[in-house]
Amino acid sequence: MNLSVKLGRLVLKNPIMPASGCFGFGKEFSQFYDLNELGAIVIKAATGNPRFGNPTPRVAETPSGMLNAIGLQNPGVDQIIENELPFLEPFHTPVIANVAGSSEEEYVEVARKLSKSSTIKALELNISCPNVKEGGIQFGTEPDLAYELTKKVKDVTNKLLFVKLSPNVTNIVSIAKAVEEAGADGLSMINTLTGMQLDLKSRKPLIANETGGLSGPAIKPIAIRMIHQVRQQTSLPIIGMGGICTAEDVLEFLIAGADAVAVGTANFQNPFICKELVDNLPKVLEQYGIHSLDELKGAAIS
Amino acid sequence: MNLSVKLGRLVLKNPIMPASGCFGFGKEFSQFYDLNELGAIVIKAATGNPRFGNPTPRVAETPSGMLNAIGLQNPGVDQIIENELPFLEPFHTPVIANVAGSSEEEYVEVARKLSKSSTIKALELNISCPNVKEGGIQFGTEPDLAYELTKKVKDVTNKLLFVKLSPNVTNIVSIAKAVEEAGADGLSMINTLTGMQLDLKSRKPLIANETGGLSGPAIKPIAIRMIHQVRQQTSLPIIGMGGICTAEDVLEFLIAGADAVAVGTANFQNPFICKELVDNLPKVLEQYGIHSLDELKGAAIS
Amino acid sequence: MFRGDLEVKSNKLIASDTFEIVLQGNVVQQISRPGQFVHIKIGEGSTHMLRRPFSIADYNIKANQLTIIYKLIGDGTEWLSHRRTGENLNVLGPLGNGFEVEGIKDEHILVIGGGVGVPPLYNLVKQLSTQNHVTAILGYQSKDAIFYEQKFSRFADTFIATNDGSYGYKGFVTDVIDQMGVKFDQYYACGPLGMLGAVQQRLIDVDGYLSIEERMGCGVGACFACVCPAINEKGYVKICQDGPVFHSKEVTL
Amino acid sequence: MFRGDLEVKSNKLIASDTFEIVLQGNVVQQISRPGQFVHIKIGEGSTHMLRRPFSIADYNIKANQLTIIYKLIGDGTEWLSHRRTGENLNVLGPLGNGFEVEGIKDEHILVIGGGVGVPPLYNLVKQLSTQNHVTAILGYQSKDAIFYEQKFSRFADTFIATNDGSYGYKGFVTDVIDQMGVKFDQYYACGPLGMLGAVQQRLIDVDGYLSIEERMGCGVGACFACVCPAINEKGYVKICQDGPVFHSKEVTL
Ligand SMILES: Cc1cc2nc3c(=O)[nH]c(=O)nc-3n(C[C@H](O)[C@H](O)[C@H](O)COP(=O)(O)OP(=O)(O)OC[C@H]3O[C@@H](n4cnc5c(N)ncnc54)[C@H](O)[C@@H]3O)c2cc1C
Ligand SMILES: Cc1cc2nc3c(=O)[nH]c(=O)nc-3n(C[C@H](O)[C@H](O)[C@H](O)COP(=O)(O)OP(=O)(O)OC[C@H]3O[C@@H](n4cnc5c(N)ncnc54)[C@H](O)[C@@H]3O)c2cc1C
Ligand SMILES: Cc1cc2nc3c(=O)[nH]c(=O)nc-3n(C[C@H](O)[C@H](O)[C@H](O)COP(=O)(O)O)c2cc1C
Ligand SMILES: Cc1cc2nc3c(=O)[nH]c(=O)nc-3n(C[C@H](O)[C@H](O)[C@H](O)COP(=O)(O)O)c2cc1C
Ligand code: FES
Ligand code: FES
Repeated sequence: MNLSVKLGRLVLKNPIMPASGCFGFGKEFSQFYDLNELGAIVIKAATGNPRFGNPTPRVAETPSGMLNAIGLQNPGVDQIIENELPFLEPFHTPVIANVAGSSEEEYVEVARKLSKSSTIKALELNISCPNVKEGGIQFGTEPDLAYELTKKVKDVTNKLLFVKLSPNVTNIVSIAKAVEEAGADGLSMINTLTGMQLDLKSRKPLIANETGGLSGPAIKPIAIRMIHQVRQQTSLPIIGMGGICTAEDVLEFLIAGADAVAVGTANFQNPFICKELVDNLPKVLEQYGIHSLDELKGAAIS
Repeated sequence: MNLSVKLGRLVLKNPIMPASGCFGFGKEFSQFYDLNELGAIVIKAATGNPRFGNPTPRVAETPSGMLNAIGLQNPGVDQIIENELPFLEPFHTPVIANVAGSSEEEYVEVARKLSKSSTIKALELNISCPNVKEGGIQFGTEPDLAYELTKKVKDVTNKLLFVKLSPNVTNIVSIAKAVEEAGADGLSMINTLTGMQLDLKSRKPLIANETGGLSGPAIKPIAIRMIHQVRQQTSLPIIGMGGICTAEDVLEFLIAGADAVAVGTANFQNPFICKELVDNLPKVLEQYGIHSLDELKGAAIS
Repeated sequence: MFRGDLEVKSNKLIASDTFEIVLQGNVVQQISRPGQFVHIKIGEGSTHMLRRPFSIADYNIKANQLTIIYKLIGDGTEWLSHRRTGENLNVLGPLGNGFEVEGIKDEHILVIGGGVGVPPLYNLVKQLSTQNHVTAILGYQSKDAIFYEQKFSRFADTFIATNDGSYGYKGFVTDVIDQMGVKFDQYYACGPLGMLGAVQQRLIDVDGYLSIEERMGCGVGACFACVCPAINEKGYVKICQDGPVFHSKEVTL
Repeated sequence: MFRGDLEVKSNKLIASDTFEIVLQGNVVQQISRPGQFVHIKIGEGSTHMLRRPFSIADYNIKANQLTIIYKLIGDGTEWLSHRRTGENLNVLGPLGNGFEVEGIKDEHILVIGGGVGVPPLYNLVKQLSTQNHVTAILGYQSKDAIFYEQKFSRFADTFIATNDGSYGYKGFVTDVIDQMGVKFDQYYACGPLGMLGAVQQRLIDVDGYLSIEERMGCGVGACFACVCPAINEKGYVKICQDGPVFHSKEVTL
C-alpha cells in the first residue's frame, strides 16, 4: 500500500514520525532501526544559546502517561547545526526542526539559522512548551502573540512552517486560525498538558520544576478532540500527536483530521515503535477496509 | 484518627464524598454500604425541567479514563425534591446538590428551589458541564460570566455555595478569583476535560454527542496541578476531584490543597470505593507520618 | 446484588472469535432469572475504568457456577480470553431483572437470537421448555460463528440462519419467521439493535420481550449512561436497572 | 544494545522488601562490564509508559543469565515482585558503560554500597578480586534489610553498617571509612545521592567511581531526563548513556 502523504509541498513516504524531544537528534534511535524507514524526523527543540534545562527529577510516570519538565535542554542552534545535523544529512528522511525560545528575537534568530541548513525541510514552531518559566507558553495561549510570532518567523524562513499548538487553552481554534492568518503552512498538535504529581513523603511536587507536561495515551482523547475541532475550521496540514502507541491510534488521528502523526512518549516504552507502526499500518488500514490514505480525507468533517 | 474536615461552616465526618453524576441520588449505592459512612453526598445535577439528555452511546472507555456525555439527564428540580431527596433525608450525611442550567434564570431558579430543602446542606454550581450544547460551558470559561452567575445564585441561597470549575481553560486561577469575588463559599475542581474517541469502523465519534468529558486517573495530574495553582491564590475551601482511586490519591489531593475530595469514575469500577477510602485513609495517613489532617494544611503553599 | 471474585473453571473457544467461560462463586446464588447479566472488571489496577457487561448464558445454583459466552471485540474481551483456569475474576452481579418465566405454561413460544444475543436465551429456553413448546431461531454471521446449536435442539425446535447462507437458512432471522408463517403466543428476542427493531415490527401483534444492549457506566442505575427511550411516564428506561429485558411495547428502538 | 524477552528463572525475597530475580535470555550476551543496567517494561499494554532501570547485580554469559536485586518502591517493583518463574520480561539492555575494570591490578580497592546501591557492586567485586585486594563497606537500613553479606565475603573483606545499629557498625558507611583509617588506591561507590556526596567529600584525594541514579525516560540518551551537572565541556552528563558510572571528579552531586 502506498503510505505517502503530502504536508503542503513536503512529501513523506509515510505518515509516521517521532515527536520532538522524544527522539533526541536521531542518533540513539539509529541503533534500533534504519532511520530511512521514517516518514520524517522531528528533532529536539533548538534555542539561541545552549540551555541546561531544569533541575532533576525531570520525569514522572502517571496513569497511562508521564510528566516531563526537561526545560528545553539543548546545545543551542549553532552546535545543533554543526554537530547534530551532519549525522542526519545522509538519510532520505526529511528532518523537521523544532524552534524554541524565550523571546520573539530568539525564536526569529533560531529559525533564521536553521533555515540555512539544507538538511532541514520544515520548521516546527514550538509556541507551547509549558516547562519554561520565561516566554514559551504565552505565545501559545494568546492568539495575538501567536499571530505576531508566526508572522515574524515566517518572514525569515523559506522552509515550511508548522506551528505547534498548546492544548492548555480555552479555545484552540482561535489560536489555529490566528497562526493560519499569519502564514503558517501547517499545524502540529498537541503539545503536553500542564500537570503535577506530588511526592507523598516530602509533600512536594515530584518534578523539580513543580509542573510538567502530561503526555502519553492518557491525553489521546483530548488530542483527538482538538484535532477534530480544528480540522472543521482549516484545511492546513496537521501533524497529529498525543498518546499514539498503536497503528489503530494512528488511524484514529488520521480520521480525526491529521495528515501525518508524531509519536512521542511511546518511544520510551518501546524504542522500535515508529518502525513497527510503519510496518503495521497497512495491515490495520486493510482491516478497516481502507485501501488508500486519501479515503480518510474529510472523514472528520461533520 | 479524627478524619473530620470543615468546609467553611459545614463539618464533614471525613473528607470523602462521591462526585456529582457518578452516584445518582444515592439509592443505588445504598445497596453496597451504609451512606452514613460518607463525608457527604453530591447528587446528580438538577435542571429546571426534566431533561432526557443526549442520545446514546453516552460513555466510552479511554486509557486510564473514560468519556461521558450524559447530557445532564435528570428528572428536574421539582421531582428531585419530591421523589429523590426524601430517601436521603434520614442519613446523617450532608447532601450537596449540583445545580445546572442552560441560562442564568434556570440556574437561579434551580438554586432557589433546592435552597428550600433542609436535606440540602450546600450547593455545587456546575458552571462547567461540557456536554450540553446551549449554555453550561461558557459560564465556566469567562471570568465575567462566572462572576455574574455566582453572584446571582448567591443572592437567592442561604446554603454554602461551591462553584465547580472547568479545566478546559487557559487560566483557571482567573475563574477561581472571579467566583471568589462574587461570594462563592468554596470551589469544586475539576470537572471533566473535553475529549473525543473515534470509532474506526464507522469513522465517526463513538459517543453520539461527538465530544464527551474525560475523567478518571488519566486526568489526575491536571487536577492536582490546577488545585495546587488555585490554592496559592485563595483560602476558600476546595473539594478536589479527578481520578481518585486510592487512599494515596486522596492524600495527594489533600497535599495539593484540597480540603475534601470527591470520587467519580472509580465508583463504576468499584462500587464500594468510597467506603473503602474512608476505611483505608487513616492507615495511609499513618504510613506517611500524618497524625491529623490539619498537618496537611498549607503543605501546598510554595 | 453482590461483588465477588469468581474462579475461572474453564475458558475455551467454541466458535470463531467466540469463547465460553465457566465461573464459580457465590454471586451465582443470587441469580433469580435467565437474562440477568454480570459486570466484569477488566485488566489490572485502574487502567480500565469501566466494567464489561455479559449476559448469564447458563447457571447452576447447586454447582455454584455460571456460564458466559463472549465474542472478541476489543481490549476487554481480549483480556478475558487470556484468563486461565484457577484465576479469579472480579464480578458485580447478578444485575438487571432478566426474563419473566414464572407462570408461563402451555404456550408456543418463539425465541429469537442473533450473534452474542444468543447466550442469554439458552437458560431461558431450558426453563421455558419444561412447560411450553419452544421454537428457537438463531442467527449467526456464518457457519463458523455458530455455537450451541445442539444444546438448543435439546429443548427447542431449533432453526439456524446465517447471513451468508453458509449453514441453515440464508438471511436474517426475520426471513425465517416469515417463511414459517406460524402464529406464536409469545416471543423473546436478544441480538443487535437492528434485528430487535425488525423483530419488534414483524411481530407487532404478538406479546414479546426484548433484551437490549447499550454501553454502560455503573451497571446499577446510577449514571444514566444506558438509557433507552420508552413509552412510560418518565419517557425512558435504564437498561441496566429496569432491563435489560423489556416488553416489546415499552421501548422505542 | 538489545531489546528482548528474558525468562524469569527465579524471583525471591532475600531481605525485607528486597527481591532477587534471575533472568535468562540473549540480552545477557551483550553485557560487557559490571555496573551496566537494564530497562524493564512494566505492566500490560501501555498503562505504564516508563520502563524501570535496574543494575545488573551479577551475570553469567555461559548460562545466559543475569541477576537483579530490587527493592519494593512503587507500582513497578510491586508488579515485578509478582512475576513467576517461566514468565517473560521485556528488557532493553544492557545500557550504560558500567565500571572500568580492565587493567586494574595489585591495588587495594574500596567498594562502598548503600541499600539498593549494593547490587551492581557484587559482580564488580567478583571481577576486581581476582587481581586486587578488595574491601567492601555495605550500608543498610537495619539488620533485616541486609543481603549478600556472605556472597561479598567470598571476594572481599566485608564490613556491614546499619543506620540503626541492629547489625555491624552503627551509622553511615562514611563513619566506617573514618574508623578504618586506611588509605585505598581506588574506590567504587553506589548508593543514595546523600551517601555518594559524603563519600566524594570524604575520599576527595582518592581516585573514585560513582554510580548514580536518576529518574529516566528513554534510558538511551535521547530525552535528557537523566542529566547530572558535570565538570566537562558540555557542563553535564547523561546518566543513562554516559554513565551510570562516573569518575568522582567529573560529576557535581
Ligand atoms: C446487558 C448486556 C449483555 C451483554 N451480553 C453479552 C454476551 O453475553 N456476550 C457477548 O459477547 N457480549 C455481550 N454484551 C456485549 C459486551 O458487553 C461487549 O461486547 C463488551 O463489553 C466488549 O468489550 P471489549 O472491551 O472487548 O470491547 P471494546 O470495544 O474495547 O470496549 C470499549 C467499551 O465499550 C463497551 N462496549 C463495546 N461494545 C459493547 C456492546 N455491544 N454493548 C455494550 N457495551 C459495549 C465496553 O463495555 C467498554 O466499555 C452484552 C452487553 C450488554 C449491555
Ligand atoms: C541506573 C539505575 C540503576 C538502578 N539499580 C537498581 C537496583 O539494582 N535495585 C533497585 O532496587 N533499584 C535500582 N534503581 C532504582 C529503581 O530504578 C527504582 O527503585 C524503580 O524504578 C522504582 O520503580 P517503582 O515503579 O517501584 O517506583 P515508583 O516510585 O512507583 O516509580 C515511579 C517512577 O519513578 C522512577 N523511580 C522511582 N525511584 C527511582 C530511583 N531511585 N531511581 C530512578 N528512578 C526511580 C521509576 O522508574 C518510575 O519511572 C536503579 C536506578 C537507576 C537509575
Ligand atoms: C520528554 C519529552 C520531551 C519533549 N520535548 C519537546 C520539545 O523539545 N519540543 C516540543 O515541541 N515538544 C516536546 N515534547 C512534546 C512532544 O513532542 C509531544 O507533543 C507530546 O509529548 C505528545 O505526544 P506523546 O503523547 O506521543 O508523547 C516533549 C515530550 C516529552 C515526553
Ligand atoms: C458519568 C459521569 C457523569 C457526570 N455528571 C456530572 C454532573 O451531573 N454534574 C457535575 O458537576 N459533574 C458531573 N461529572 C463530573 C464528575 O463529578 C467529576 O467532576 C469528574 O468526573 C472528575 O472526577 P473523576 O475523575 O473521579 O470521575 C460526571 C462525571 C461522569 C463520569
Ligand atoms: S449503566 Fe449506569 S445507569 Fe445504567
Ligand atoms: S533517560 Fe533519556 S537521556 Fe537518559
